Amino acid sequence: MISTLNIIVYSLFIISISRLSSARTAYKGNLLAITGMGIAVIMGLLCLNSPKQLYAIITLCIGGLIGIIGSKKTSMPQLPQMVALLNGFGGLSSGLIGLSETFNIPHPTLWQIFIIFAGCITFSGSVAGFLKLAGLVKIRETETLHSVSLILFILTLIGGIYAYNGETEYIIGFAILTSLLGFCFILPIGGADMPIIISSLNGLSGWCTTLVGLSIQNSLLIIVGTLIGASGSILTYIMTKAMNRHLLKVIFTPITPNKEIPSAHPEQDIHKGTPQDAAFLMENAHKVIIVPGFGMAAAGAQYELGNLAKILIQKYHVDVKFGIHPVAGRMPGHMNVLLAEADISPNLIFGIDEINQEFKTADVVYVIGANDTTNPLAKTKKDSTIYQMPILEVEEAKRILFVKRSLAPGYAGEDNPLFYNEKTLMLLGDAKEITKEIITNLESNNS
Amino acid sequence: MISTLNIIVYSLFIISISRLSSARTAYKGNLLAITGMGIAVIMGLLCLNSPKQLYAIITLCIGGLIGIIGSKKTSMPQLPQMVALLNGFGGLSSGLIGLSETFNIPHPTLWQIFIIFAGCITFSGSVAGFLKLAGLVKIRETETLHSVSLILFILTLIGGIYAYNGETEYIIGFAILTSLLGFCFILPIGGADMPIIISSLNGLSGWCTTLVGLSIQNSLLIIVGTLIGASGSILTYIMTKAMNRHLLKVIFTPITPNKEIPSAHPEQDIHKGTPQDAAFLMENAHKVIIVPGFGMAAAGAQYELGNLAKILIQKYHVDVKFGIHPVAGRMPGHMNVLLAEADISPNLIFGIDEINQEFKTADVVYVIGANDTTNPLAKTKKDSTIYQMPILEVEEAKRILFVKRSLAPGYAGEDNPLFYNEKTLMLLGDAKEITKEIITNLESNNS
Amino acid sequence: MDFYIIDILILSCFIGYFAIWNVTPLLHSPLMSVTNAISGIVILGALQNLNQSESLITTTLLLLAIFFAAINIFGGFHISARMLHMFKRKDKTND
Amino acid sequence: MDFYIIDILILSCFIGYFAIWNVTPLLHSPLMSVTNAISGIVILGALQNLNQSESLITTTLLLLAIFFAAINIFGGFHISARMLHMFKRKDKTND
Ligand SMILES: NC(=O)c1ccc[n+]([C@@H]2O[C@H](COP(=O)([O-])OP(=O)(O)OC[C@H]3O[C@@H](n4cnc5c(N)ncnc54)[C@H](OP(=O)(O)O)[C@@H]3O)[C@@H](O)[C@H]2O)c1
Ligand SMILES: NC(=O)c1ccc[n+]([C@@H]2O[C@H](COP(=O)([O-])OP(=O)(O)OC[C@H]3O[C@@H](n4cnc5c(N)ncnc54)[C@H](OP(=O)(O)O)[C@@H]3O)[C@@H](O)[C@H]2O)c1
Repeated sequence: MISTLNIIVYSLFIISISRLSSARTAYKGNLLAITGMGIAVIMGLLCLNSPKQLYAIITLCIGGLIGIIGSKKTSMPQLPQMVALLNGFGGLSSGLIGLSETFNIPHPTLWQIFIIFAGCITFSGSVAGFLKLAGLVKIRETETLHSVSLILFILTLIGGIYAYNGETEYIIGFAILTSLLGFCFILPIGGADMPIIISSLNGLSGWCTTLVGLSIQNSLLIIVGTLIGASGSILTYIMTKAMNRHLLKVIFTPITPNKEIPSAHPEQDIHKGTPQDAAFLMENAHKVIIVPGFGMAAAGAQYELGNLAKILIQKYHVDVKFGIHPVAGRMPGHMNVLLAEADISPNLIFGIDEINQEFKTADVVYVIGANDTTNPLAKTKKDSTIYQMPILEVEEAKRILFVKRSLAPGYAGEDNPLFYNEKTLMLLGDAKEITKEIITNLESNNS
Repeated sequence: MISTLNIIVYSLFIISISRLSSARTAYKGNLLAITGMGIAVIMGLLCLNSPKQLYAIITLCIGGLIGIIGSKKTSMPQLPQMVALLNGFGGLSSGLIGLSETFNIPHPTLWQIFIIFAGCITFSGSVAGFLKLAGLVKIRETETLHSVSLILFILTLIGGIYAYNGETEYIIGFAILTSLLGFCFILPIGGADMPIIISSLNGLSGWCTTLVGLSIQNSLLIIVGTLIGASGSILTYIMTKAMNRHLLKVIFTPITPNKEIPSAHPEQDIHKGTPQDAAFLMENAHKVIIVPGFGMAAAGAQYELGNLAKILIQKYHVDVKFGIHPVAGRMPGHMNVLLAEADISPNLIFGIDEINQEFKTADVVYVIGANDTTNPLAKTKKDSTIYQMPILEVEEAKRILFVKRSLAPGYAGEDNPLFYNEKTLMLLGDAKEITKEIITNLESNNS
Repeated sequence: MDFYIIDILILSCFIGYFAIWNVTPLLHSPLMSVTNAISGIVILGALQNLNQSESLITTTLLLLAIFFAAINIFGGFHISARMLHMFKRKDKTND
Repeated sequence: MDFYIIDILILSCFIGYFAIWNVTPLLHSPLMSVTNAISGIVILGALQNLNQSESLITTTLLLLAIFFAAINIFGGFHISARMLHMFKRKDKTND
């Protein structure tokens, strides 16, 4: 009976993930996964005996409520940190299970040590990721943190050996050490590398589940955990490919952002433009490509962008396309979610390979809050963290409109030569405001 | 050790199948599968003790030699029957294993009964498929065969119960009955439905392997068998979709070909053409779509077709495309293999959905040895076996050139109204000869 | 029996591999949050162990585990649903 | 243990499902002949049983099984290789 339910549950999960192959089927796919989880949780609760059942239900409800409230309060630009945090909770849960298991028996098994290790790393690593993504910490002393990580690593190893020998205190100490290690380990990693870290931690939380499954001999957990572990690992691979980074490089050569570089160029070197100029260029263009980046998300300008596209298409019959870099935004696929939020048709949205063939024929490129993903230094500057990352080749277009608040560099901390390009018009200001003004201009003109 | 090898073997198989996702990686994929099989067979041989090992190796070599010779002698148009036959041997092998197992023990297990059943059905069904595909039998008395099948089915059921009780004679009787059943069952099935039958039998041979695996508790066989079983079943589903047929309908309402129909139309009703006419139409066209069918394969005209395309493209700058129906030919994907044989670029080849949007703008359609896959009756004639099968809409083109030897119907035994269409020019004759003559005409003209 | 578990591990890896390559890059964010929510299935481990738990400390730890897993599950599915709802809507208006 | 086998069965079905939908329709013929050849893995069952076989009749039956499986394997892989070779060549001349 339980075995049949197990099969149903993991089948539902597998089907739900494969439903993500198209936007049309994805929503129902999520419902399938929820159904699966519902079956599993009810199954689990029914096997409990009376008082504990009640406790579990109450805990579950409180946790669930917090989860839902947290999710409701999350705006789409905040998505990445929310996903990181939730991921951390999943890891924490595994870690706690592993920890609790060691209390029942004189000697912990190797599985349990592994669970505690992986769970705590996932937890604290995700929390560190959360803090960085939410912009709550800025790290400058990466060197120091690196040394601390190294010391912690050695301590954790020793702690692990002691913990394996059984004393409860050592096990708790080991858990704490591991958590610190995960935290210090992830904290110095460059912000630009966060998509890679987040997807690895996503995978790791799956592997935690696998380990718990192995430890309690539950094939459902093994299957689902491995599935997620594998999927997270592959997503990591896709991301490292998209950014042309190696996972080991990401971890061991974190970036120290040089916020000073831009001062080398005085502001006079750039051509400043006004929303009027932008509106003029756009309405007379045949083809406009919009390149949104994280700044667009931060400004919450997606609705304005949708309106801009609509008015250009409907009033001025311009051919409008959106070019999305795989790592635009702060997590894989982030920009697509934001554009979906603003009801922008998926037919207008193109990935890097397709859109790079279109820039040549574009009259205007509207780069809004994007920076690293357009930075030509990725092709030339060998010591840059974005070196050899494929970029959106906006330089090929006739004119480039750059919307950002200052000449500050992007996430990767790299100056962008495009700012000083002949073709570029800088529209300094908030992405949302500027786009609004452009729309006002476009609306008032009678063409 | 053996367990690790098992994992390597099935992983290689899975990877090899996923390599079939593109023509570029497929050849190496096959090599991976061969490697996997090599490891498995050597592993199996090494576990044998001395004299038996020798017997096994000798048998293996003889069998292998026959297999390779058989494959070498098979021309590409004969592919379907060869695949059917090989498939049958796979089933026979499972059946023999099941049979041999029952000799060691007083009572056969249910698995063994199933293996014998599935193995024998696969074997004799595939042999029947082979005979039909090779054109070695023509069945008219489908009604009689149906009744025989029914009787055999009841006898097999009873035989199965007796066999389960253990007497060796009954088991052998059961095997023979099952084989007869499979044979009589598949034989009356309409030729046009063969792709569906062949892929189901392909799947069934996989399930046989699974059953053997279950019976001898070997997870490698279980995994590989299920993989093939599932893949064959899905391929069957794809085929039934492509022909708009239901599997049950295929099995229970076989077709009695009415070869008499065409006589209703006298030959005068058609417009006969010559290769000169065809060459003239083609060289003056902007766009020619070539629609090859089984007759092209039977005539071995693929090389001529390749030359035709080449001369039209290079000398006359015609836009040449090939339109391939999913069931064109005699097995799934058959026509693609034949075109590949003639070195025709995959960029020129289009599936049904794509090519159906092109016919409107085509000046000439060259239908060569295809018939059912172009038959508009599929849209209108409710009692036809091809009713609601998606067809290539050649009717939409400006002119249709039809190459076949007579006005006889195709595999499905259905008259084709296109023969009598105003736009159609019938080129009666062998596909290869006619194409050759067209080429001669095209070559001699100086444009 | 251990062999079978290894088989299950390997097969699950392949499924993860195939399933993920099938996912359109358009939906990589929802993918992460769905898999994230699904990994909350670890809650079953906590529930299973809770039954055998006898001391206060293990019960507390397991209830905490349930608590965090619940946040993960409900939060994860809710936020996925929010995202996918937008894609669904978007899809409707254009087809 | 039986439970694990059922899991393995189900997981293999999913893999079959994913793997096959990945295959381009262009290669459906090679797909059939490759899977056909792979199903010859059943030869392992014959080899495994051959070791325990004591009577002449079972040995003969098993050798026959090996014989037919061998035809299937060698024939199947050979003909697949022939087909795929053509596709490889075709691919080269055009890229
Ligand atoms: N996609 C992922 O998975 C992911 C995850 C984590 C990190 N990353 C990294 O993030 C970067 C993404 O590149 P990107 O091009 O999208 O972004 P980016 O390089 O971080 O640039 C964003 C730009 O937007 C501007 N900006 C910020 N707020 C703004 C506002 N309110 N109005 C107007 N402009 C604003 C900023 O310049 P000002 O300060 O001058 O305004 C900044 O230069 C890459 O380095 C990537 O590796 C990606
Ligand atoms: N693809 C598969 O998996 C598969 C497998 C089994 C069956 N089928 C069935 O086969 C049919 C395939 O349709 P199709 O349009 O490809 O073929 P078709 O309908 O069988 O028609 C082939 C035509 O080719 C002509 N022909 C035969 N030999 C010829 C030669 N040497 N020179 C010139 N013409 C010749 C025949 O007419 P004449 O006799 O007048 O020359 C015949 O009408 C469908 O009904 C399909 O369901 C398909």
